[in-house]
Amino acid sequence: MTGTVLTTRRVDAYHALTVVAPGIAERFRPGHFVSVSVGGPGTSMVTRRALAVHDVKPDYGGTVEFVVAVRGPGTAWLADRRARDTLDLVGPLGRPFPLPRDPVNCVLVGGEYGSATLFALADALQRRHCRVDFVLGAAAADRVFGALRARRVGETTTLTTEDGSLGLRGRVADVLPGVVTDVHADVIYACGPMAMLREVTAVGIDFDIPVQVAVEEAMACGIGVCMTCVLPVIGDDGVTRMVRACADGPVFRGERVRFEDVGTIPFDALGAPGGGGSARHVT
Amino acid sequence: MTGTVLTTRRVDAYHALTVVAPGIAERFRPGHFVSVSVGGPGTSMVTRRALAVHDVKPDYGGTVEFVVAVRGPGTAWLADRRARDTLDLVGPLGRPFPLPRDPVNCVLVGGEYGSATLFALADALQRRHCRVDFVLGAAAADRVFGALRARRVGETTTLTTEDGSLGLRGRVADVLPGVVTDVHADVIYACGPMAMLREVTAVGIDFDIPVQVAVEEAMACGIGVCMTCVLPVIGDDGVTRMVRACADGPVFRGERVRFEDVGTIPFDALGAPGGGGSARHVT
Amino acid sequence: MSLDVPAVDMRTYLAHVELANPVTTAAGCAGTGRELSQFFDLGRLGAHTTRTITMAPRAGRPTPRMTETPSGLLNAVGLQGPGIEAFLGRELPWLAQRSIRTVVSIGGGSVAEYTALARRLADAPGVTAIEVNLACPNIEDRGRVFARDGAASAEVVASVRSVTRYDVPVVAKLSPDVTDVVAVARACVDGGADALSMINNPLGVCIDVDTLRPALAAVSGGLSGPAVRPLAVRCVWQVHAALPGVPIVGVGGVMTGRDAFELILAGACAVAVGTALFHDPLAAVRILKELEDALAARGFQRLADAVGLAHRPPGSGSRHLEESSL
Amino acid sequence: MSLDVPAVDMRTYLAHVELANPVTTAAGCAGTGRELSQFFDLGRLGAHTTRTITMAPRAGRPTPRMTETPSGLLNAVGLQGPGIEAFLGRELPWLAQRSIRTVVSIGGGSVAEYTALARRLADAPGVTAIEVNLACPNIEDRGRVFARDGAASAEVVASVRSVTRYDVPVVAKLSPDVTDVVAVARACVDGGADALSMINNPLGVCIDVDTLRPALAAVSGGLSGPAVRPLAVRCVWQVHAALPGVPIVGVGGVMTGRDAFELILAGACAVAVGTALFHDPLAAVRILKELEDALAARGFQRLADAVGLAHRPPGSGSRHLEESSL
Ligand SMILES: Cc1cc2nc3c(=O)[nH]c(=O)nc-3n(C[C@H](O)[C@H](O)[C@H](O)COP(=O)(O)OP(=O)(O)OC[C@H]3O[C@@H](n4cnc5c(N)ncnc54)[C@H](O)[C@@H]3O)c2cc1C
Ligand SMILES: Cc1cc2nc3c(=O)[nH]c(=O)nc-3n(C[C@H](O)[C@H](O)[C@H](O)COP(=O)(O)OP(=O)(O)OC[C@H]3O[C@@H](n4cnc5c(N)ncnc54)[C@H](O)[C@@H]3O)c2cc1C
Ligand SMILES: Cc1cc2nc3c(=O)[nH]c(=O)nc-3n(C[C@H](O)[C@H](O)[C@H](O)COP(=O)(O)O)c2cc1C
Ligand SMILES: Cc1cc2nc3c(=O)[nH]c(=O)nc-3n(C[C@H](O)[C@H](O)[C@H](O)COP(=O)(O)O)c2cc1C
Ligand code: FES
Ligand code: FES
Repeated sequence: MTGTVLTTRRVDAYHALTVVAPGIAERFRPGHFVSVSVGGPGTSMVTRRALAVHDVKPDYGGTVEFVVAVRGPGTAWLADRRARDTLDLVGPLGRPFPLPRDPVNCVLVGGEYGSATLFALADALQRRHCRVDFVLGAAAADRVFGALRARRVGETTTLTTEDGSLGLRGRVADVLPGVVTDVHADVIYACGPMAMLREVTAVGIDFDIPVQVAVEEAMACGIGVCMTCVLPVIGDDGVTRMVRACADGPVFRGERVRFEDVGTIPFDALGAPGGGGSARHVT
Repeated sequence: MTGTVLTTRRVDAYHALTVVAPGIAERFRPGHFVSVSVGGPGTSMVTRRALAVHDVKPDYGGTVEFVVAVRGPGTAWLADRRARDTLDLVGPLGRPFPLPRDPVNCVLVGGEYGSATLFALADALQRRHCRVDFVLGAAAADRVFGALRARRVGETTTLTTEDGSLGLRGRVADVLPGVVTDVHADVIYACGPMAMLREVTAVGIDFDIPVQVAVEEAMACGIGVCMTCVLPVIGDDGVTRMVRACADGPVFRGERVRFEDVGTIPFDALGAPGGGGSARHVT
Repeated sequence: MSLDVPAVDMRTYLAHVELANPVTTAAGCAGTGRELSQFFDLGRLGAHTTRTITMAPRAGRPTPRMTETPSGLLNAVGLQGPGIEAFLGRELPWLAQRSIRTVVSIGGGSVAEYTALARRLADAPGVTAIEVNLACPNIEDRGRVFARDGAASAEVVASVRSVTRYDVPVVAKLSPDVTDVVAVARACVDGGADALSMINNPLGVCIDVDTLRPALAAVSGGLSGPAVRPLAVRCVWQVHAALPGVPIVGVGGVMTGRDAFELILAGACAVAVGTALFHDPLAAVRILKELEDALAARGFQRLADAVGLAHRPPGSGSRHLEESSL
Repeated sequence: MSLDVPAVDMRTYLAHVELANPVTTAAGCAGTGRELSQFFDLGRLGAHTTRTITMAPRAGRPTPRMTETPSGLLNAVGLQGPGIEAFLGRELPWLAQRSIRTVVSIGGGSVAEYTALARRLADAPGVTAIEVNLACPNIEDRGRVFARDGAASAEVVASVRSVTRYDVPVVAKLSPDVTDVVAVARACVDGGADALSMINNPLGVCIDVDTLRPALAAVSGGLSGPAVRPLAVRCVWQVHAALPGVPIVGVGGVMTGRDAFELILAGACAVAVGTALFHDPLAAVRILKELEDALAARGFQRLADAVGLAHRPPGSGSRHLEESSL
């Protein structure tokens, strides 16, 4: 699907792109992502880049907004886009955040550009009369995304930076227990770097409340066919499987994700080398 | 060397780009070419594209103008450039046209965008008080480049198109004998497709006047190191060698180029397989 | 309906099996089929090739499993898959119900394992062909990859052939990382291969210059995408020249109809699309359309007339490929 | 002058020969040296490698000799060159006069021809090393390329070594188009190679879908450029793992200092730049600078400390490369 860039702007360390893409805007649910072709005609980059959808608006039949952090050549190319350029998009992709049926208290935790995905979620939760509180963190002030909007939208917003340049010095997981206690949180939603998701999940486990995490794994296809984006996740049957972040995620129950084992094949995973572990569970 | 695009415009079937490139403008002599990097950052195109220099002007410290015919992905990319874009240029390259010492009568023959290279030459010849007449041809009217300017600059200008849409129906070599006779030509300069150069050279041989041709061969480096752009040319010693169009040319004496054998290794070329021929001439 | 009548007769044959058109998915690049079927009807392709199915479930390699390379992708997935029983229980029936022509790719660590897999497939409905992925380490030969050794490849092929129904072609999938791909191809054909598929990924390594470590957890991986296309076209060219009667599935870096056409002109009668699917979920149908248009634009009425055509310049005999470019 | 003192000690050794830095030109990609010297002082490089010199003058292959491929170049130049006498008469003295470290690449159709070439070079001043281009067809073995056969390669190397001065290293240049590059490397080292250079171009074919003919007159050609870098890094990795003491010149797709760094981390102690020179006449000096900066930025004081570093992750043993990515 081709989308036309409507506007671009710098937001602190990030580049925000608003793209006219009615087909995506229409089917979007919070937590979905989109994959974007990068490099233009004749490029040497053969894989798409995954981007969370930050915002969806009804203008021009439907626009989506992305927030891009420049990491390598693909994101650098995206950051160079200008109004009227076209983008080749596939999406919405992945499984969105599950929403609670009842009006519960939700803490939304975002790290770096991971916060971007939380605002559409906050809207959806508030439409269900959930209470929404934010905890946003990053390495430094210019990398905390969405602080103003969080302040506008959430009941409370707690900010952390590792260098102390904004909010409290430290990491989101340092302040999260206090917030969870204060707001009587029933559920945590989190998006950000894997290390942060691990720590946030640990907090949820401590408080015995569910954590929904949107993970980030290097992806080649985004549609579930290449099997490069896998991580070890424990299934309903107690068996660990290497599941696809793109098609089975990116949202998982935090306590099901074996964060310490990401980047490995746990010995007890289904089909792990040696044929040990849960491989026996299978007929 | 980086040059900034000053202006771009369509000229019939071609795209003209004026680029600020003082370093090239300064050293340019008629017949020189330039090689341009195409595709931009992250491109999959690893070789440069060779372009003749059409015009050189003193503005902004020195500009060069190129005339581009879209053929494949590299020239398509060039045609998409806009003012303020930058181009990565190497040049001037190649050996320029030799200029006569005396004020002689010169017929300048151009095919397709090959005409582009002739106008700077015409200026140089006229500065030496040579008479300049043009014969320009192409497949169709919109592919004849520079007809107006030729009319302004040359004593006479004869145009040919294969479909008869402009000037005389036919090829430049059809009308060239008449022009040579009429203007009492002493020398022919030609630039255009190989088939045209072959025919023009034949006319020169018929009239026993020298022909200087600027050839076009597929080039990977343009600076004489890759050996991909070779064609069989007879040397002063009578030996045929596979010489580089880029570094030994692009300008050659027409009668020295073995046009019928382009795309082959003539059996009597130096070092031809079988070790026959002129290989023996070498000690 | 008449708009659907193709201008060009795109039918092709994998040995005696007719395919409606030459475009298939490449093994391991199209998931279970379900994923792509959200984007288009898989039945429109000549065939769908499964990921390589192994006896036991496999968790594959640790991540990172992929890194981008210039015009390519380096991957080390490690044949992650559910194993043959789950495949027969859940994946093949889904394809069979939809009448999707299915080439089942199989991989094992020994001749016996390949043979056992082929036996399990013998009674399964919906198997159009069996593709023997020879790029698996032979546990009985210190992990040497079967595809690197003509004799070992031939042994696998012969054994698979012997337990497979006569009307199901056995396709041997070859690797380019060999000294003489024609010798391996010939050994496979002599061993009973009805067709050949090439190329599987050449082995590559990338180092991350920031971590100072290999970019992939598995260190080495398979290179795919446009970067390898000239190698694929070369292998197809060489094997078609040596074994002109053997059907070849061309694979490697096909992103457009022109790329598919290149492999066909070199001698492939079918073309598999892999990495392109990662970039464009609709790649296979797009490529089919582009190929048909390219053939029509050049006046071809039948795909079959283009197969291997680049070997026969008008008015001259077929040209031989020299081993060295120098 | 003090600005010229490099932050990083870039010296490297090709066997016992010290080079001021690890960046060289690749054989056949830098002409006679004169062409590039219009753009920069060739003496700034670790060494200049000549095109492959043959006994007799060679006119090379017919045109078209090249075509662009995705992130690559396919070429069939066919060792066009003036022959050894003209090389000794006109090209080598020019380089020697300028004290440009010169690696002379040689190629022949038989062991005897390689040996004769090495003999002619034995008394010539200005030969820093001899690189044996093994990607030449062996006329005594039906045109089979030496590099495809460990024994044939070893024979050439041994014979060249035996007629070459003890202080001139013999470098064997290997092709990736083999089943087991380590076996060929080991044979060459056993035959007396002081160092190895890899990779020469893998063989590829492109078809022009408009003319319906191969894009190159020679049909097949050598693939170079970034597309092949993962193959080059893989070969260097494998051979360095197996023969850690053998100096390796890494070649293949080096366009930037990061690319050179990749080969060095994989085990190369020098890096040759080929196709990049076609795109950027200053590529070799630029890459040298970028490499030095990359090393400095990561706290390296000596290039030598980075050679092969990716094999040794902190706190663990060296990792083995498995033959298959699957
Ligand atoms: C579900 C999801 C949502 C994301 N949302 C955002 C977002 O909103 N904003 C944003 O800036 N970034 C986001 N990312 C990360 C973004 O996809 C990567 O930063 C980007 O792909 C890196 O591309 P590159 O060319 O800059 O880097 P390179 O390192 O050159 O990328 C090379 C290859 O690796 C893949 N890759 C590398 N790192 C990642 C990664 N972290 N995640 C996925 N693929 C990776 C790329 O797709 C590409 O194929 C998201 C990732 C995922 C998985
Ligand atoms: C001395 C010289 C002067 C030229 N001047 C002009 C000019 O003023 N205007 C213009 O439009 N064109 C000119 N050309 C031709 C132009 O260089 C080619 O059309 C262009 O390189 C094709 O690139 P592409 O990407 O469009 O095509 P592709 O076919 O994709 O090119 C692929 C590769 O082949 C090479 N190649 C293919 N055809 C040619 C060719 N005819 N000449 C050189 N290299 C080729 C390219 O450099 C590239 O490496 C000139 C060529 C030469 C040799
Ligand atoms: C991620 C990935 C997984 C693959 N898995 C398999 C596999 O399971 N079996 C197999 O025979 N080939 C496998 N291949 C190889 C492809 O089928 C194909 O031969 C190769 O990638 C070249 O084609 P391409 O360039 O179109 O991808 C895989 C390739 C990729 C990129
Ligand atoms: C046009 C061209 C000519 C080459 N000629 C030779 C040669 O004469 N001898 C040789 O050993 N290698 C030759 N090579 C191979 C290169 O030296 C090098 O090994 C290969 O191209 C990979 O490096 P690159 O990707 O940096 O070009 C040539 C390569 C190219 C592109
Ligand atoms: S990115 Fe391909 S399966 Fe997830
Ligand atoms: S283009 Fe490279 S030598 Fe002429």
